[in-house]
Amino acid sequence: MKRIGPLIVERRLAPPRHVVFGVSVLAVVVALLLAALVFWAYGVSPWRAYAEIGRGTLGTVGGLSDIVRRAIPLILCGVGLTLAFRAQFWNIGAEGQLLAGAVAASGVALFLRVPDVLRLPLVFLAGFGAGAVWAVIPALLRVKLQVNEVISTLMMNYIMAYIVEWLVHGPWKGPTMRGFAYTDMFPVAARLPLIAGTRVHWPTLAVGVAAALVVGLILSRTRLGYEVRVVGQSPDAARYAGISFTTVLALTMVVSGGLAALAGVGEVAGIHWRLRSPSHISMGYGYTAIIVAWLARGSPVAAILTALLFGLIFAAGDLMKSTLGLPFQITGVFNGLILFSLISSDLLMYWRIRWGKKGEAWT
Amino acid sequence: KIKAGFIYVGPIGDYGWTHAHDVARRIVDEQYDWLETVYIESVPEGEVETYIDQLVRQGCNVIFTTSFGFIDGTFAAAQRYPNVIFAHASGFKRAPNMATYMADFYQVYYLNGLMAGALTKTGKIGYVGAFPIPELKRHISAFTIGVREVNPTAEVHVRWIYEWYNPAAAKEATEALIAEGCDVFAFTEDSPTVIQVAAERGLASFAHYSPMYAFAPDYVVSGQLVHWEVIYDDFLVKVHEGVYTNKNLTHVDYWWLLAQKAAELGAEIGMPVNPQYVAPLQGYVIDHPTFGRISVYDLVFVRYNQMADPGITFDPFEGPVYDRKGNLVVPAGMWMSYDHLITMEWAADGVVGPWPGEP
Amino acid sequence: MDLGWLVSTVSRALAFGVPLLWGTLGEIYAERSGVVNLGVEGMMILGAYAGFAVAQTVGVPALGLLAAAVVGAAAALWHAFLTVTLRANQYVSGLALTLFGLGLAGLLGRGWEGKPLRVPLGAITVPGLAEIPVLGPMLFVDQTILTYLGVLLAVILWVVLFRTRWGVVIRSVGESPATADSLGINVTLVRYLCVALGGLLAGVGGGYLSVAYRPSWTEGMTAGMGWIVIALTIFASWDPLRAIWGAFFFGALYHLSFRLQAYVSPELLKLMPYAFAILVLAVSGFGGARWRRRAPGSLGIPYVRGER
Amino acid sequence: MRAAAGSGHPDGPPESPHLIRLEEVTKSFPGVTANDRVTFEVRPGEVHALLGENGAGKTTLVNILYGLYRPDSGSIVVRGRRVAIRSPREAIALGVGMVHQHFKLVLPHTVAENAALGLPGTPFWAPARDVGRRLCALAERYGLPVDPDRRVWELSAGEQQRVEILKALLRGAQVLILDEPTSVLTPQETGELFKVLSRMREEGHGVIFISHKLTEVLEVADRITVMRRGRVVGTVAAAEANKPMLARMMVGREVVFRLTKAACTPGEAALSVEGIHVRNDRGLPAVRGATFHVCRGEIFGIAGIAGNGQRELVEALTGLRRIEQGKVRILGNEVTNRSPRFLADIGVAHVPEERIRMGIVPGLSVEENLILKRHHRPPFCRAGLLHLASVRRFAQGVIEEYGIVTSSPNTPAKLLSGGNIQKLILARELSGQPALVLAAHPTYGLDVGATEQIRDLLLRQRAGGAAVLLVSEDLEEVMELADRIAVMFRGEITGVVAGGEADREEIGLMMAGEERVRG
Ligand SMILES: Nc1ncnc2c1ncn2[C@@H]1O[C@H](COP(=O)(O)OP(=O)(O)OP(=O)(O)O)[C@@H](O)[C@H]1O
Ligand SMILES: Nc1ncnc2c1ncn2[C@@H]1O[C@H](COP(=O)(O)OP(=O)(O)OP(=O)(O)O)[C@@H](O)[C@H]1O
Ligand SMILES: [Mg+2]
Ligand SMILES: [Mg+2]
Repeated sequence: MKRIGPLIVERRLAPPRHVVFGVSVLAVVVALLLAALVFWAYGVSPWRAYAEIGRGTLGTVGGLSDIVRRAIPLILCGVGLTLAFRAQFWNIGAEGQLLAGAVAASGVALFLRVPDVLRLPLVFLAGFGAGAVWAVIPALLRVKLQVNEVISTLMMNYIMAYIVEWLVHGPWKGPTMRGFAYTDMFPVAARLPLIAGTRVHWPTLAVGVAAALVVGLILSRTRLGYEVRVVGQSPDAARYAGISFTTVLALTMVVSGGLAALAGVGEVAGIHWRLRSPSHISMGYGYTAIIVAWLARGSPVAAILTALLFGLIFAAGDLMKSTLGLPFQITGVFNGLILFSLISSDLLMYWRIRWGKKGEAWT
Repeated sequence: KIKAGFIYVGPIGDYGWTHAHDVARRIVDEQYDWLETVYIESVPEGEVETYIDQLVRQGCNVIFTTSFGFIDGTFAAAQRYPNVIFAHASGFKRAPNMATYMADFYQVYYLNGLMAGALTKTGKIGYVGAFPIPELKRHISAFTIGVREVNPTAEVHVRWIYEWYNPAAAKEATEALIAEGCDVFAFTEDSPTVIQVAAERGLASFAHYSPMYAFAPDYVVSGQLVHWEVIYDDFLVKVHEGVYTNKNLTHVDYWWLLAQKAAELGAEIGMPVNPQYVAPLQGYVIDHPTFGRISVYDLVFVRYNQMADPGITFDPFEGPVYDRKGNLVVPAGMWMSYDHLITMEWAADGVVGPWPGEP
Repeated sequence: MDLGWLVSTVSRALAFGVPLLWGTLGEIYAERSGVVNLGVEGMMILGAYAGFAVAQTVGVPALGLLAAAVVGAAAALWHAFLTVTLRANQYVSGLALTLFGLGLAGLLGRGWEGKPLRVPLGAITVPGLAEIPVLGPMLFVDQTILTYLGVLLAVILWVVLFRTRWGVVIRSVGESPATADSLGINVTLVRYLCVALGGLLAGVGGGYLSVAYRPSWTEGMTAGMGWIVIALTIFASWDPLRAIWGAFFFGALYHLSFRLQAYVSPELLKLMPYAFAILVLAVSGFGGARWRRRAPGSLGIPYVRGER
Repeated sequence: MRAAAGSGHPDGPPESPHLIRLEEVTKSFPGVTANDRVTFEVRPGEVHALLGENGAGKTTLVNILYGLYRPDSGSIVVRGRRVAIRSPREAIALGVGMVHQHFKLVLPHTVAENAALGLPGTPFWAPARDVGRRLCALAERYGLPVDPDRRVWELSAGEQQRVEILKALLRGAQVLILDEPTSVLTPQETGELFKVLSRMREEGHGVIFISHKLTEVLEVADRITVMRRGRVVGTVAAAEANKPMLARMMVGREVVFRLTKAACTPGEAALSVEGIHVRNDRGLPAVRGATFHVCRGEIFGIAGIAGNGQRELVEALTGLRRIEQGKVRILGNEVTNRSPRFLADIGVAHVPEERIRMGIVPGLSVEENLILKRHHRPPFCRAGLLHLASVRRFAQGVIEEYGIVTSSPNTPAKLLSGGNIQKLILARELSGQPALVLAAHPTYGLDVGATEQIRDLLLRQRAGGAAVLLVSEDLEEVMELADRIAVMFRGEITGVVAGGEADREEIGLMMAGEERVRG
């Protein structure tokens, strides 16, 4: 507790939801002010910059749909990560799990001979399964061999990226692609329907939103969610209570990895209609989702909001380099500023400022 | 009045592919006052449609997309915007309002190969390639055919870095080739790394794509330079004059080479061969089946003229050509068809190293 | 297989391992004090940019490296401010630093693109030692001074960490900041210094790339090395001496991925270092060496005095 | 009052009778005022005990003295000079040393490294070697043997505490604060500690001694200050105090020291252990062929110095540790190496030794903690879904029944005081009518009121027909509660004696491995 003039600043134990939201919005505003300086330094009026960005993102159907389209993989990965982070499992591997999903989806879409009606469901199923398998490996390595999951998941991102690279350069290279490293296009039956006039593949979006709600329920209302929280908070208490580490972490990662993989399914079946180089399938969605999940503070439903925020940030970045003609690196600086601002605001939420009453303590 | 938008895959400062397109854009922009140009750099391949949308919104009526990976997005956008004219570099999908264009260097690589064959002491020439795709395979085979023409036992050792742009990988690939005994270098990759690394060891090399003479004035022998501006100039003037419309581009496919001046020999504009290497090349004299005793220096220019002449009288892939497995791929006296050239997968005799997708 | 193979592989491993070694040594110190910094990539690229810009302007490569060190340390101090003072999440702050660093360096470096460095930091030949057959060409030619300084530094940092008063303080702060605090150690200061040292060394590692390894500036020239550094830190189990072997081993693997391209699929070779890192950690999980190989006790956890 | 106890001592500066004095110190945490205008002083050559219930504010007070917390108001006077103690460094410089309630040691480091940390005047190079030497010399002087090269995590709690005291002495502490130092010690170790304290008193040091054990306080202290809910209730000279009086001051009501214990009517054997062998964390044999049985309606006490295999024994019996050899039967089931969940499900309750680390999930709410171990069974969980209403209903009932002090069932468990955390664990473990209760150090660190309540709870279990296995280092507690007492030494049961006829001295000798009895 500290007294500054008539004001008293004191710590609080858990910030209420509206404070978290309010402080986060404040942080974004501060970041926008800082970014305004950068725009100004590059000879673009900040007013014009924000007006253009506002118009181009929120002001048009095309802009809005772009935000949503970018948010879809972020929602799916982010929701999965909130679950893993609740179990204190630092899954940095959403990117690799996403790619695993893309690979399995492409395999089913291109090579499996099944009736057309079954193709899309199988694409989703295979994608989920592949991501789950890819994500369970680090969970088992951690439980059985004490391998740090930050490293194993990070390394497995690279491994999966090279597997994709190998597939598109080697066995899966499309005969119709004149030797370039792309698979052939998916058959029409394996492509996701889009909201007309946009590139929003709505089935994936629906799955993402549903996943957020379901994972939210799992965490608060189910035995698995309870066990996840126990494991995350106190591994020793979990052991004491007879909760199986192996089972809980494995299930957590099946869901976390599977959801990330569905993001990959959405990208290949909804946007590209083929498997291509990893850096083109995902624009770092798996990494961005770490920040999405962290900002959501462990709440899968809040992850929908933070994912949309990052969809907006991505879209704003596009406009900076196209409409405003700024060098594209500005987007990195801009994103960095917003992030820095958001994370520095974290501490602020734990302090409360109020008027002091007479005779209250001084320091 | 034409507003042309350019969509680049890399940063304009990459000193390779995108840089060259941007130089060309600026040249044509300055040339004509009816022309206004805008560009967007570093566009991820899967995101091209979003950026096309934005360019169209800004009022662009001609849009160039300059990477093969933009193929699907550009084609889709061409359907959605039938009134906008599109041109896609290095692709093969065309539409009434979508043309394709490409400036290619395989002829220049062949000329580089002639010089490389003359300069190698160890008989091993190193080649760092970005990706094993037909474009690079064509370059390497043409280069190797040139090498073998003047030095029938020399080998071209190939390493792939699987990236258009990764200086560290390019450096280690070059070092690996040096360790294997290569002493002359060529490459297809978007940085001057190979030249720098070779120069550190005092080894000769050939530049690729951009003027790179400055990186190693004592060691860059020659190279290839691109002039996208001749294609952009031709295309935009024809659009301006109404020759090209959004209805008649289905068969418009530029495949421009030395003869159209889309490619140039040299590491610096206007300098086909580094003067420091003129003497050694003139000193390397061979018995040529067609030209008899001739110095490599002279041979280079004889061949250059044959290919740069509007009525082209020579092609590097003039039959008989055998691949490295001994199959006859071009019968005697024949030239390769355009389709064969752009889908080429085999490796010419003399190529050593991994060759994914080799038939 | 002849000796030439071995010579060139070791020689390249040393040259390519240098930025990894410097970066890893820095990250080891940061993590030993309890702070994870995933911003290594960002600090390295800023170092690479600053190194080139200054070396090009002044014409003295050593000054370029100095600038790289300063800029790397400055970036790290920012991370320290966020994570130690403001107690922000260390993983997220590090990711943000990487994002920001890549963007800022790219932005500032636009004008330097495509120009060779006027005076690069040259390779040296160690007099005398270079004459030794096999070992001479393997270890003592074609390396810059930073190779040897890096190894020397690793030894010094090991001694400091395990044989001096400072080392006791740093390790204690990383293991149990509450204990260190209760004995009058300024936990905040120690963490700031260690994180700053981490950034300083990562900056030099980046500077090496643009001033010595490939003397020119190109955007994104660190190409993921920062992430390998993170892996190496764990790989070396937070031990500066083991970082030497780790960095050069990764260097060798990277070089070999080009040497062996003719025999093994290149994608397979390129994923080797990553698979290897996991494998080594997994194998060490079998042994009973858990106490020795485990992470500093308070790694990733901000310290608040009196927190329950 | 023995007001003159210290002032006559030659070392004490004549102008100020106290070494250190806190005046009107107030400190608040969110929701509580931990110290409310507290005035407290220590004179040279005195042991000043600080008594109070759990959460009374004792630790907070000494933390302020040690610079870990800053008081909201009030002042500190050291040897007549007003000072601000902003950090432990400043406290150390003023001659304050502290042994914390929860030890502040770097577990993976050696004893010498721990002692060297932050110690002024250590050499830059190889500080551990030099400090190790000084440590040995000091250890000799005070009779506190330690091995400077051992790693701290390998040491027993008593040994760790020795290291803590030596650390403080090495820093030249004039005032030594000991926050509940004896709760982890065996009677012998406590005796040794008291010798050290007398030694310090003779040398003119001041000691602040916090404890819940009234007998010890009366034995060692010169003056006693009692706190309740953040305020000082009073300061008395030890010579004029007695147990009931102190207890009344602490709790604010009369405390009964005689528990009503019905006669033992043992039923069939609920737990029988046959020659089990268990290894410790380091892979060394920790339990070697223990054999015993516990009957329903009986409290079976296990006494022994910490580190003689009690912890491993309990862990083995609850499925947390592998049994290498031997057999365990519970309620007629062969349960050797069955999972913790299986054992919990058949009615084995476990009050773990490490209550914060293992007994609760600190970040989860009180109600969520109350269903731990039963969260997977009806009525709390049906078909994988938690039934929140029954959880709430259950929690409210139990909180009331066991008198757990918490602002709401939603409060995170970590915010409870130590005594309430222990009550929470007991409530959870005992509310399911277990057939077998394994209780390890159930009253460790608890104040008299809470201790009384928890002992009573255990006796009620016994009366209800449960078998109770009580592991405790507090010999008094074991003697008071247990019907039969087994002594463990080096992993073996060295003897079993009946509770009524047990002789303190004899058990003490058995704990030290001097004597064996077969009962
Ligand atoms: N926080 C932790 N991090 C890593 N490993 C842990 C952690 N806590 C416990 N472990 C270890 O993980 C292993 C498995 O844990 P647990 O006993 O929960 O698994 P289990 O479900 O019994 O496994 P299984 O049924 O496959 O035998 C044990 O060796 C345990 O010591
Ligand atoms: N860091 C903290 N944050 C919030 N509350 C605290 C903190 N430290 C202590 N408290 C609260 O202050 C009060 C006094 O706690 P303190 O630890 O001083 O009690 P104590 O007398 O030492 O009790 P015990 O005998 O259990 O050790 C308690 O209500 C406790 O919950
Ligand atoms: Mg307490
Ligand atoms: Mg206390």
